[in-house]
Amino acid sequence: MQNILPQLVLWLPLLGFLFCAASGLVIKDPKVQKKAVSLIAPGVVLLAFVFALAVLFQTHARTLVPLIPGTPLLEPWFTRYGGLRVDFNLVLDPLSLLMALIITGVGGLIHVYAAGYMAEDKEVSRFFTYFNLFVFMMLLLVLGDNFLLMFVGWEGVGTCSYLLISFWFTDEANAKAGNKAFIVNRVGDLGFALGMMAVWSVFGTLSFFTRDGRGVMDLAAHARVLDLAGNPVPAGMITLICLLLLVGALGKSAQIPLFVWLPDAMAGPTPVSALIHAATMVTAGVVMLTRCSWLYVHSVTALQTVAWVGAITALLGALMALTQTDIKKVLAYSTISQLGYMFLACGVGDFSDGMFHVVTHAFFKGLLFLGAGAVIHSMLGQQDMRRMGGLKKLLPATWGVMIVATYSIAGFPLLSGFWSKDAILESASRACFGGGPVLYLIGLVTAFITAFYMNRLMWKTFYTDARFVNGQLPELHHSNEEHEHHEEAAHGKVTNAPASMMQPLYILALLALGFGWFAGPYGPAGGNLLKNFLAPSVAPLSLAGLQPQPELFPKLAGYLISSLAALGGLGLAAWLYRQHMATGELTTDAVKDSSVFNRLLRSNFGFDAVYNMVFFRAGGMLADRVLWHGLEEDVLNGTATGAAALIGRLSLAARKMQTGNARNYALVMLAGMVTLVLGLLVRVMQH
Amino acid sequence: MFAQILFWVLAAICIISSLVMVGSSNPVRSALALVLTMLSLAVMYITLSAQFIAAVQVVVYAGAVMVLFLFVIMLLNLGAPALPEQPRSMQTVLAIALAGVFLVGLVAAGVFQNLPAAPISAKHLHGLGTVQQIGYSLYSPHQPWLFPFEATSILLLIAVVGAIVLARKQPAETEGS
Amino acid sequence: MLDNLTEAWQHLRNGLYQAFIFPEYWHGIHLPALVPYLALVMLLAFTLGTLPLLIWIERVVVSLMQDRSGPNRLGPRGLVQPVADVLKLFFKEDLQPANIDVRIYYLAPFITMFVALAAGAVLPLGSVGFRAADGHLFSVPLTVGNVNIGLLYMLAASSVSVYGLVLAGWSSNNKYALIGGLRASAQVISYELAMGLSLLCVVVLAGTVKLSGIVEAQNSYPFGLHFLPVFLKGSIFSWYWLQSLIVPVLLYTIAMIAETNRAPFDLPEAESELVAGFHTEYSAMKFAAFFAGEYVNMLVVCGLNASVFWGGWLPPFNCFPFTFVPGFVWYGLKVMMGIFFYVWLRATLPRLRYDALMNLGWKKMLPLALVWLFLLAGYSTLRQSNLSLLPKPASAAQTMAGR
Amino acid sequence: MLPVSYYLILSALLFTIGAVGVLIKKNPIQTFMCIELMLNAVNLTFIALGRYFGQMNGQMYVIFSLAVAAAEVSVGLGIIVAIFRTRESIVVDDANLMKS
Amino acid sequence: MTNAQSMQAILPVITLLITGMVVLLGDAFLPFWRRSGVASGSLSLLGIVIAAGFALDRLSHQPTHSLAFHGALSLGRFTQACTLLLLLLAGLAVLLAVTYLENRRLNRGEYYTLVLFATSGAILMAAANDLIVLFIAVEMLSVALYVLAGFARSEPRSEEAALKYFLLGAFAAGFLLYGIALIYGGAAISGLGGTTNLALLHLRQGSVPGFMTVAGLALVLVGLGFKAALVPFHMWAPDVYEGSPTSVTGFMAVVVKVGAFAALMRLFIAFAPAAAYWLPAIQIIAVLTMVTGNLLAVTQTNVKRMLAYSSVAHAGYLLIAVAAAATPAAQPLALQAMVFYLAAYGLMTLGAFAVLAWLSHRDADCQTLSDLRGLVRTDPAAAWLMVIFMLSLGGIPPTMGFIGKWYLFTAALQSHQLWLAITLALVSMVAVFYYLRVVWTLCFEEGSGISVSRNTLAPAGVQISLYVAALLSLLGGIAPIVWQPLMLAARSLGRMP
Repeated sequence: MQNILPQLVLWLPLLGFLFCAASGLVIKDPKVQKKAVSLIAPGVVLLAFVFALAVLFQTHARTLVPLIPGTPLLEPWFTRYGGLRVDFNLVLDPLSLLMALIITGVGGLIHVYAAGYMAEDKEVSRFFTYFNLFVFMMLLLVLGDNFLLMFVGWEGVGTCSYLLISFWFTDEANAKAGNKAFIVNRVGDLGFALGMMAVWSVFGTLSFFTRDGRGVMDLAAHARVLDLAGNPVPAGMITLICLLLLVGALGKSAQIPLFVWLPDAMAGPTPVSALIHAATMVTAGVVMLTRCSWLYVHSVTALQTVAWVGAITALLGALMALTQTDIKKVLAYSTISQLGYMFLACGVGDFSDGMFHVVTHAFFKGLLFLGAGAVIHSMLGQQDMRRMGGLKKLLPATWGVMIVATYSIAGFPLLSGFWSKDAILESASRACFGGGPVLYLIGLVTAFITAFYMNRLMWKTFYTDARFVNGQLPELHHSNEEHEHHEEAAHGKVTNAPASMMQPLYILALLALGFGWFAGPYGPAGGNLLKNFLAPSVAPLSLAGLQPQPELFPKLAGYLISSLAALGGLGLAAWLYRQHMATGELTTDAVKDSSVFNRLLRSNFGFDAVYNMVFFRAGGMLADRVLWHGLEEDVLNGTATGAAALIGRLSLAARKMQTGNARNYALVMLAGMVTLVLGLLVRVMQH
Repeated sequence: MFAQILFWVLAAICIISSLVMVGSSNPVRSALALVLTMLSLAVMYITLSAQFIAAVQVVVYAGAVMVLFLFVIMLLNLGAPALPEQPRSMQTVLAIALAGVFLVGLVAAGVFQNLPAAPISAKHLHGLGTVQQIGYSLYSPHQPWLFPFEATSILLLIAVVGAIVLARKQPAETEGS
Repeated sequence: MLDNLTEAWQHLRNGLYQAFIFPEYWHGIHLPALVPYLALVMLLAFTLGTLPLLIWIERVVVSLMQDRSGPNRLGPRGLVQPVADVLKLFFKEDLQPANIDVRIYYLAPFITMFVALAAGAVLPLGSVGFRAADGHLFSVPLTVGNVNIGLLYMLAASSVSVYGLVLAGWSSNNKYALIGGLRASAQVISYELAMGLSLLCVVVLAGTVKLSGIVEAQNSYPFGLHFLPVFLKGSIFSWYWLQSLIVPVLLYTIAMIAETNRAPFDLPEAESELVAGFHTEYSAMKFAAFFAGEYVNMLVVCGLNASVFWGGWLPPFNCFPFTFVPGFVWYGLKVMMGIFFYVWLRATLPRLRYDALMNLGWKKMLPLALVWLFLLAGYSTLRQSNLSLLPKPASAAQTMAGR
Repeated sequence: MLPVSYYLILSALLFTIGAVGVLIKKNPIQTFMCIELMLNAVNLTFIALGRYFGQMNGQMYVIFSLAVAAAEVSVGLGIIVAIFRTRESIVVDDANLMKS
Repeated sequence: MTNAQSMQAILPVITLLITGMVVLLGDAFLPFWRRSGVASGSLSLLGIVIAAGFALDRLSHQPTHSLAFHGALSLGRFTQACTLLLLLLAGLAVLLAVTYLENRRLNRGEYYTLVLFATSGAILMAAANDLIVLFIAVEMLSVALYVLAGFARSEPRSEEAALKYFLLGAFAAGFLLYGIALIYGGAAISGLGGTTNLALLHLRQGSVPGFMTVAGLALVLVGLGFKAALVPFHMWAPDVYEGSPTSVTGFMAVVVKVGAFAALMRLFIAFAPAAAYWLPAIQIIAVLTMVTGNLLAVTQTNVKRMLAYSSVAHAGYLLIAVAAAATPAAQPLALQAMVFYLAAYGLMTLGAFAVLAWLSHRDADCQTLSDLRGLVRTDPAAAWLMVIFMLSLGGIPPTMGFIGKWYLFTAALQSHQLWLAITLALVSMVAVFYYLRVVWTLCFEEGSGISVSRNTLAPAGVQISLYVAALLSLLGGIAPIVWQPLMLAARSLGRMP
């Protein structure tokens, strides 16, 4: 009986998927079909959420429970060769339950939103087919009790992501974006797969937990890691496994250097961006790290790598978000940056706070995307912030939820983001392997920049003077989200999103406001609710004998500093753009346009000069030239990224050997032969 | 004594004629030099109690293979040395250097000196290399050579079919399809 | 004494005919060791000495057959004519065409002649009887090299003989010569297969490739029928032309003519199209060498024919008076019969077309030879197996044990 | 019999000469002759070793090697004739339609 | 085994040979037969199926003693597994050839004869227990392939491919033979003299090999490495693959590889006691091969050439199995990994070439990337099949290539050859790029590729071949259990008689 509820959580979205996929066959009338799909698809996910809640209250989920033990659905896989047995087992522990709740909860809300958002698209059923499949795969990823099931989910969500990014595949940019995501993710997946193979060859099993304590994590949950046969596992092997798995996480969670796909993935419909590329799928890397925390704590090297990758990603992501003009791109880079925070948390061994940030991030980033979606929806597909502004009057409700989310992500005191981010910063400052202060500083700077660019987004979108005369768009820019039979399009009116789209936003806004407090250190029931809840599934650092460094400064001081950073960033942006607005320059950007800098210089604000020098000239240059154009476009962008370019050059050089002349080939053969024969002879002589 | 002199004479002929073969730019002269090498090798085989092989060497190599070579050279009228060799090209220098290293390496390592002791006696040498022995080895059900022998027949069949496929004028081609 | 006589008589009955029986040692000299030298002298004398005679025979016979007078100026019935021919060839001016490959040009005719002569080295010209110190009789084949790969040696030599023709044609820098040379080599290679296979038929029966062994193997009852009278043992009916059921000897004879490029297979020197073929550009001594090579070649292949199919030195019947004619005389007669056959063909048959020649070689003779080889192999196996009611032929084992 | 190593070194020398020839000859027919020389050198090794061991194996290998060489020759020369027909030149260095 | 039993055990080969001869005679004497390749093709296929039946029969009966013909061949379960694999691949190759030859107007019955003979050569390579038999088998395969490479006689490229392949192949054969000679000299067994019988050589456990043996082993490795296209003996591969007719390339790419690796495996397991000497060489060659093959594949724009380099790279992967087999503990896994990967490699490579063959028409081969542009719109079936094969070659789940890499990787780890495993992982990532570029070209590039004016005479052949290959390589990825009998059979090689 205990097993049925969680199973329902898993299988319901699959049912929804099957229904949506088959709806075209069953229901002939396209309108009825659309209506049915829009009802059923969110319905199953919300129902799943209800069941997940029920599981939460029923079991309190304090213990690790491998579900459905010994259902060898995949038994024929690999068994008999190498003695590996992979069961179709699920694991129900706080981690998976938490993730299930987020996936179904936030996912359900986004489904509801999407029903409104996609209402006018022709292929709603295809959309929801993918969407439901995604939810199922994501649940499989978090609920699976072995690497292989996780990998199936991992691949599944990747596929759905690919399908959804290029949902409007007739546009080549979308198709290319989908392909890019696919290719970059394959690199990561290969790392994951290799890590999985390494796990198999080292431990002889792929299960995380088993009832008899013979899963990988069970085995790793000791001061010394033993394999199934009882032999100690060398530390190097654990590091290798962790690093290979990390490659997978880097790809999925868009960390440096595999982050390039995520900004392009924004080509998909906005609900997709909200659900997949903000709230759930991209956090799969963090979930996996947390799931494997038992292994990671045994390898300081791996932890260190994670932490530094996370910190650098956070900073670079934030810097790159500074200069974006596409509203969704800003959010995309912001997501990369926030994921960096989560990695940072995991890297310093504070996995539960990483998960805390996953949760709060799901709320506020989902909200931001949905709000942005509402804006875009209202602007008839316009995504360029330079063409927005003054929307506050026209879209007050949207503005309201967006401001909550912005302040939350910026770390405005007492909002959700504040609590989770602060917890991460504190842990970072106490990193067990040293370097804590630097990590902390990077985190703090990032927080400041985050606050700045988020408020920049708000200002450019909502505050600066209306570019709309009487609600008319001066020019209508067609983009890929244009809905062909949109009646109002002809009039170019900015319209409010329908209520069904706004409802979910309010709920998310509520969570973005209060969840941090609820789960944070000063929450009800003695505080640290989430941390305590997660404790059984997260490895403590002390397992491997690691101890965090002493605190840099008292807790309250920490709160103060990070509050100041957030407020500073917010304030600076507000101040700057208020100036900006006063000048009447509508289409310029303080960050991008240097004429503004000159103007500011001429206005003789001493602070401006410093600010300009320090921040805009240097930071802007760094952000714009080096990071955006240099790093991303030239080096990392496209399939010929970094190493690929190098490989290409090497390849061209090596091709010169292939002259087409058989005599040269024979010469190479002879050279190889002589080397081989003499080399072997020398080797024999040595013995 | 006689055997020694014979060996050195034959070895000298072999080496010189093979060098002529490699050095000559005239294919016909190369071919003749190779025939000479093969014939002197055949004589050497007789001294190594391999009379049958010696005869076969002459029949197959000198009599068939090399004649075929000459035949093709003449058929394609390649006799004239139209191809100036570049004696000092990188390819040549490297080739000779590598081959020299190989040979010196093999000899210096003592590859040819440290042989396992051989169970040699008059009993072993009796009838070695006669036609009867060859026949016995090839066809005896107690020797492993029956199968390779049959396999060579297939190999030769492949070669015959292949040569015909490659060299025969195709009716389809002449039709100009 | 009586024993010796009896033994000698038995020896005769066993078919090893000896006109003279020598002691094994004569003043300390091991006489059998001298036999090869004797053979060498005889061979050279016979081949080189009869060359002018052969030329004369050819002319006379052809003229007789064609009902014309033939040579009749020098000597009685033109008998001195060959001498004059030879003198002419010796003293003629040695012309050297332009743009030839000089070394190869000069080498080619001598390759032909040398190889042809060398091939004769393994032919058993006869058999010499010796009495050992302990009184038992044994015979030594009269051959330069009584090697145990005799037949293979012949094949090897004949395959090498192609070089003379090919190189002559190529080095002359003349397209007629080149085509003649190529034709010659193609022809020789093609017919070598049928020739080899027909010889293998005999090897299957004799169980040895040693030429003297093959001759000795023919000294048995026809088809192993032991009940036949003794005079038939080793007689004309037990020779392999009949025992191999006639076909191989026909094949061999045709192939041998083609191998030596004689009419009607003298395509390489077809005057109407190729002037004189590969030796178009040759004159004087070098031409003489070709000429001599051709005749020596004919002698050698006829010698092989006689040894393998016609009983070698064996008399046609194992009885008086045949047995009292020395073996090498019989052998010489058989060879001369072959030469006569050559001339006969030349006088009567027209030249084949080239494709007909190739057709004959590849599509008719080769398959027939193969089939016959299989047939004889089966027949031989049948006779050796215990299931057979037929008497056993001389198998390899018996031959070896007998020696 | 002389020491077997004499024969082995002689054959190694011939093999090497053949290998060098393969690398430096431009005419594929000559290249091919060099390959034949290599095979002949190996045959000498086989026979010398077989004689040294006093067993037939060495000679059996040579028989097979001969058959293989004959097969290779017929096909190889067929290829050379065919390529001559299509392009009227057989220089190895000219055969480089396909590269890098 | 007595000779009679031995004959029974090689019935698959005998069947192939007889079929080949029948096809040859039919083509020569029956005019109706000559008109299309269907008769020859289907007869060849029939022969292959019968041969496979015999092989299956052998596989299901555990033979007590596997040495046949007094040690000339080893016909154990490993051999039968390789035989079955080769027959499967040859069958697919025959199927695709029927269509391709028809399209290209190359139809001649000798093609099938040569394919059948070459296949039997490859089978004998896998079966050879005596090095001289191995040599003959290699030559049976090679000589047939030289001819097949030049089968399109009117095309200079085809002829050039044949010439290059032939000259270099004969050169390599010289090394192989010399190596055999040296092994023969170095391996004197007391009372017997020299031998090249692997089973006899295997008995000499623990003894230090002499210089001569080691030099011979190196030379044999050169000879076989040429066939398997290992670096630096790989340089013929791209040119020959590009120039040969596509159906030949497909056949050559897979069948030679199977034969060569089976032989390499058998050879080095026989010499496993001396692994200390040769293992580093194998490791270095493996790394070189993996790196070079992948590196050079990256910038190719000709798909056939790219696949040639890819096959070089895969040879490097497969060499990992040979290296792993040196460790006794990892030997069964290595053997199983090799056979499985060979199957995976064979199916996907043959499939990729089959797609190219399918798209080739009378005047031109389909071979450059631009020929494939936007194929997903003009010919979705071919495009999607190509996608499957590319993904499989890239080792992306859920395909057979992924599972195969899995096995190789774990084999390398089990034999504690971490560097090989890491190299495998790294180069696999590089490989993904160029395979996916093909996918990209197929699906996303604008413009029209090769004009598919398909001759509809015999498209069924290549289609069956393609679908079978795709199905099997997907099935192998989802449920590797279907290959279990083969893998279990392969594991038996370690237990030499």
